[in-house]
Amino acid sequence: MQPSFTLTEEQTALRDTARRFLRDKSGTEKVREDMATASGFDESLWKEIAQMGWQAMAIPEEHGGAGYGVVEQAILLEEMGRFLFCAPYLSSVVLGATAVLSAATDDQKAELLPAVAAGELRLTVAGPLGPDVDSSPVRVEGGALHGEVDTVIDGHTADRFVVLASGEDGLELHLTAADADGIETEQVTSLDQTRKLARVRFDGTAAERLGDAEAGSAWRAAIRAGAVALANEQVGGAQQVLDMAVDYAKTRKQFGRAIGSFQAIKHRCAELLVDVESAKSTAYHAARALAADEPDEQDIAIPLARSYCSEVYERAAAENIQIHGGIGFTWEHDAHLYFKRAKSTKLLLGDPVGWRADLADALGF
Amino acid sequence: MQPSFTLTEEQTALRDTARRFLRDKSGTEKVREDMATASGFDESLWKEIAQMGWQAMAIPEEHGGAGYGVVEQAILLEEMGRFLFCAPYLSSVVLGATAVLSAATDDQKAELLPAVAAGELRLTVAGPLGPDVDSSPVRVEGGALHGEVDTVIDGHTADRFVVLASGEDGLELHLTAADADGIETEQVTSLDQTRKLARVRFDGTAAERLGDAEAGSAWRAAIRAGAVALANEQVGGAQQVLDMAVDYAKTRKQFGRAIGSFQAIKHRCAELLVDVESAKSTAYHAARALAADEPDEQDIAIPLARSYCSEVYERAAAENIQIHGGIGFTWEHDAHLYFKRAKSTKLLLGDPVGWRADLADALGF
Amino acid sequence: MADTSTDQQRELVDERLERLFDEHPPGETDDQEFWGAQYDLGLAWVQFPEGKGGLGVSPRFQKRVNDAIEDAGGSIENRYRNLLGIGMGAGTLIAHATEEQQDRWLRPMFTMEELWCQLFSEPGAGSDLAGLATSAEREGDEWIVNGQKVWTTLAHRSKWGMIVTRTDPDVPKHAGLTYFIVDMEADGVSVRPLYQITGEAEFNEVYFDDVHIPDENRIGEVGAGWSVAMATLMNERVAIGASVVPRGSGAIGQAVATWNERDLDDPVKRDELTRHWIAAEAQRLTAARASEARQKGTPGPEGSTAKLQWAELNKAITSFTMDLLGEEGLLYPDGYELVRPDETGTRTPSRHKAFLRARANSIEGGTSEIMKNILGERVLGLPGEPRVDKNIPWKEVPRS
Amino acid sequence: MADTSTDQQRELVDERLERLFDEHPPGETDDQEFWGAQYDLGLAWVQFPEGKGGLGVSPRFQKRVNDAIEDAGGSIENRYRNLLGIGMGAGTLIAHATEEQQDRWLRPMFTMEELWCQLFSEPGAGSDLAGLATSAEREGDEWIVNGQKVWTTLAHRSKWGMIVTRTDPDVPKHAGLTYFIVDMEADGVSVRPLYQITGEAEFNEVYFDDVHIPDENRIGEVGAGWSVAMATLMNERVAIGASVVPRGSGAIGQAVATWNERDLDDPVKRDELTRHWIAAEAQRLTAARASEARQKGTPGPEGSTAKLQWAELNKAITSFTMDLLGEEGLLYPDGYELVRPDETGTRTPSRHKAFLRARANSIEGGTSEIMKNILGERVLGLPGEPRVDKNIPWKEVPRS
Repeated sequence: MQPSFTLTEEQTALRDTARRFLRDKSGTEKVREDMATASGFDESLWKEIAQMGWQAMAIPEEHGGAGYGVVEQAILLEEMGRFLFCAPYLSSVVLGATAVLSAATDDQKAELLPAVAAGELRLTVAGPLGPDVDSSPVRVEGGALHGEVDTVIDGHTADRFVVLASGEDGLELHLTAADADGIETEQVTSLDQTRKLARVRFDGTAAERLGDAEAGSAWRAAIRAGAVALANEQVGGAQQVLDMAVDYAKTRKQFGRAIGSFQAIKHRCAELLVDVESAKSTAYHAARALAADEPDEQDIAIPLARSYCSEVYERAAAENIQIHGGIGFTWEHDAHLYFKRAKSTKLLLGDPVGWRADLADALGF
Repeated sequence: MQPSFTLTEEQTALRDTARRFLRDKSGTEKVREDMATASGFDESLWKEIAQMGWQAMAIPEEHGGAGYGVVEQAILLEEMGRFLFCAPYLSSVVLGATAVLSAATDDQKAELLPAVAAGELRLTVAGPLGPDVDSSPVRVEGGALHGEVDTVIDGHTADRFVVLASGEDGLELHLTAADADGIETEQVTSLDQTRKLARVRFDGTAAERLGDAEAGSAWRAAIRAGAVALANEQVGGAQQVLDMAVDYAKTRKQFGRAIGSFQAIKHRCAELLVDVESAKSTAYHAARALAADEPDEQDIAIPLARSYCSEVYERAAAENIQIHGGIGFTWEHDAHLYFKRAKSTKLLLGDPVGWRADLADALGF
Repeated sequence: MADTSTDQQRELVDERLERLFDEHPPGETDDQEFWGAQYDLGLAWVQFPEGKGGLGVSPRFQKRVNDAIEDAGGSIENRYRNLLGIGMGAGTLIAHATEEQQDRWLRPMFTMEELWCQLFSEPGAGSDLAGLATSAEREGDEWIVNGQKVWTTLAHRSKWGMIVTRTDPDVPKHAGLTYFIVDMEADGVSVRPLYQITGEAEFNEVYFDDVHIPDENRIGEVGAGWSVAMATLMNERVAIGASVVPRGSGAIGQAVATWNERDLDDPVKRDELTRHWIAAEAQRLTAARASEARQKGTPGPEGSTAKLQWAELNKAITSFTMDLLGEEGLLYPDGYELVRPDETGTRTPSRHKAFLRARANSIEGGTSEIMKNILGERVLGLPGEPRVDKNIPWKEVPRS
Repeated sequence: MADTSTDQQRELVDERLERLFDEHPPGETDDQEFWGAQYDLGLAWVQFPEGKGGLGVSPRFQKRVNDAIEDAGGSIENRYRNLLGIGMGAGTLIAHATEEQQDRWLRPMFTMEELWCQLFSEPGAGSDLAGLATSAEREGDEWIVNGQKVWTTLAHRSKWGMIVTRTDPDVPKHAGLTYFIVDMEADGVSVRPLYQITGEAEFNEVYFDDVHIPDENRIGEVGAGWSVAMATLMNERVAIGASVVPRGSGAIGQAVATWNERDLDDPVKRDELTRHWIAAEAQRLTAARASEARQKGTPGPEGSTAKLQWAELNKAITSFTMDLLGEEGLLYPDGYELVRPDETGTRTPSRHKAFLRARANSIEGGTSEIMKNILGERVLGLPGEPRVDKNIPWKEVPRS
């Protein structure tokens, strides 16, 4: 697949609109406010972005979506990453919707996807969040779910769970309402306060099977869509911390000079620039590979972007603290919010070592 | 084992003498002269160091040695590494003599070791040069050797080969003269011209068995002694390239300033200083663990030093070229001699990944 | 006393220890009384002169004293809980203060009757400490202090603060500084907690608004504050990283424990764990080697090597431990409620908090960048940068 | 012509290609004649003006031309074998030379009748190129040149050299430079091979001893040599690293081939191989992205990004390949006999030689340190270092 990166005019406008919107509506004070709430996000903002069609972006038109694609969604996610936008977007619109799209019957899709696209229904997925899954801590017996999932993104605010469960003949996907009998949801403190997590226990919960195929490939599709989403989110964050570091290096003076005039700082910023630009190339390319429905290229582009962007963002966010010095270690400065986001995003949906092993397999090493 | 590093007065004097001797007798011009010869070393210098007792250093007195130990030998090796001294010391005095000491009968020791200690006989070892060996490309059948060893250090100038061979009941060590019938020795061009290598083919070569025990542990003892020797050699070389880089950074001016005043250079030198100092600590500690005959500590200290010093020397030698800029890339400058020594020493007797795996085993990871 | 042999020194220390334990049985004696007796017997800082909490012997006997006290069931908690005073301030007082000042401050410092804090850094003076702006102006026998300090540990519980101030803005920056001991309970001193990324406030911001300090609290000459401050900082850098810890302790211990507890077996991560173990052990052996070489007790540049290496390792290893935790690393079990602990840091923090806390290691007590300057210039002898702030009055140097 | 649409430009190029192939069938035509015709048809550098070997169209059509020629069995060897001229010199001439100069030099450069070399670096002027010392003094209509240049590729086979000289030592260093084209066969020019660590002499040292250059060979104004030289260097940096190569080619291709041929399976090295593959692919995608963005053909700062990244990757990957070779990496199958090759480097070197040769990648054409300065200052807008060599006459700047 020939790489190609140029944005259409429409895509450029989408990016600019998203950036302006998030800068206005999800600035640092607002993020700190939202992250301190139990739900972790602002319902009214969620509705506003629904009006702009963000949740609908990559859902096909026949299912009530906007009929754009993954590239447009990736543009939004990059901006969300840049502003640490607090919303259950990844869990519902990326992971949940992809699982439904890949596995559900037409009736189920008709029931769920238009509501997800409209921002009226929030899904999340419950199961092992990694690229290579062959079992689940949840088992299904006689149509009821049993077991516990430690990490469910936005599990405390989702309306429905898409649950990966081990059945008699292999993996199955099931749908259950969050308020069904036999579900216990406990919010846990996440390292990254801008993305909330919950532990969910199923104890004989009645559930509806999603589609009837073996669910491994649908789950894999969801995780891979999530990986592309996170890679794009990560490069948004990485660019933001680079900008923060460079701005500070220009204005902070020590020894009578801007600290950015010292090579110790300047060269570090230059290295980060190279890293961030490279990470962007991989994230954009992965989004295009996913959008183009090129499975062979996806096998390469997705693990590539996912592992590379994780490491670049982690490094950039850490360097940003170091370049800021003491102030970067304070609660009041935003550097830590990005640092925690970077670390926890690296650990979410499989860490770089695992993704690299997948890539090595794809390349025949 | 409590770490301890202080040198006795005698050891300090030994180091100073060795350094002076090598600076006078094995300066860069002499090294370039010797490395351009087929043998790769100077017989008369070899006799001079024999008169100073260098070959005898770690061989026990009862076998004609000087009765000092591995710590003293390591002091010499560090200085040899610093000056890229061209001599078959590692092959004969470290690898060969250790194999004989560990495996041979008393009669064999009496025949071989006094001559090795006096510098009159040169041994080398032929077999797989790694820490974990369970077979050999040479097999022994009816007392005769068959097979080929690609990498024999100083194989073209040794008088006798200590050969690891696969026999019916496992590994055996055999001794054969270099000029015996059925031996073909072919010198190969080595990346590091200051350490010569040969390929040796055995084709029904008559050989004398060394001792009668399974030879794996004797071979392992030789490789480990070699690893400690190389680690100490490496820190000598690493210190030398650091010194070269720092000296150049002080005198070379660009933009009207010594280049060492730029943080890009200064901080790199500082990082190398930390690395080299740390590498020294591990190399010295490994020598002491070996000298103290503490097997458990050796299992940790040897792979630790061997893997760490390899990486530090490689990095330091590469940085030295970079800090020198163009001149460091020329044949006439010594930087490349160290760079090649560093890379090839890393690949000799097992690379860092393998030694780290050994260490991980020893630590129970 | 300074040239008694090692054996004689050891005998002296042991004899004093015996007296201490006889007269003030550890465990049965109140801590404060015990520490007072320890001070009086010269076992507080054995290398200090007699009468000032010491015996004039080699500093390495302090470990012998501390171990003996702990073995006997006594407490050496004061060393941790009044770290800024006992670990860094005391050495400064011995080197630069008058006899009267030493007699006034050392004993209650050691007994913990009076806690100490350090007031060096400012919002505008971090790496460039000598650029600090807090002013002290003379009025008769007093100095009037105005300005703001940051990164002050335990400021809210301290009685005394070591403060560096600018007493002359018209001379180049290093020349215009003066060092004082300020009463933290004086009028005009206000302390505000400074929350850090862990959610804790180990540190404070301290504001000085026309605070009066008597001239008798001045340490060293007027204008000599820089060299006094350097003595304090050298003690600090040696304290960080230069101590010889047991093999496999600290951050690498947490990483290994995580590996073992969770029965991990990925070969790539195993190699990475081994790399970290090697780096930690190499640092440990180097600290041991430096400590053997450093018989005299004068902190030298080795302090900067160890501090630099330790800081970078600690960041790398605590981060790797989070990677080993996998999804568990997504959590923050400590919780983010903003709290103000009563001690410096936590001695055995959770893996998660250790990870966050470690970010400051390469900043506090001198950034890694400054450490590399020191190593490059003072140890390797490389030339300094061209200075734009040299030989010009402090007040004319660009600042932010 | 410059504002014809893309389609029209493509049509024009294709039509000229058709004529070229019709009138000078590749494979049947002598290379020199073919290249001459290619020049005359405007297919040498398509972005150049008509009459100067170009058509005034977008530079990206050059790839179309080159591919078509190769597909048709023609040769584009001149681009490699006269790289300094065709790749770097020509652009400089177009930007800074007179019409007469362009007409004199461009065609025989393209046909390889005259090879070109570059005479910029000196033993005392590497990263600090503007500090160079080779002098040119005016005598009537001539300039007399004295000094030494280094790192000159193919100097011994070249007819023309692009040389930067100091024509005024009494002004600050950038202001006193002048750029000439020097006849390498002139009296007083002597060339000595400079052997490098591979044992090859790709480069030369060139000595100038009272060499006369006519003033008509001056490129640009007297004192304007720096900006002319910068044009040449920008072309060089773009040439290195910025081209979009096929996935898995170059150094990473050798690493992967080594892995596959030897049936390696160590999981730790497998992960390392994958890391290198990822870095190479990320660099490749970034070069593609930059090339898409760079529609205009004016080399910008992306050149520095790509060059920096490529150099560091190439060093790392060729070194890793040696590690994969294991004991085979102890050998040097190429042999160390000192030789002087007839081309720039070797296009497909052995793994061992590639490893050694790569050491220069982060030095030649601007060190990685200089590239980082450029990225930091020109792209990110960070302030420069305090300059000790600014606004003072060149002759007073400390040198070594």
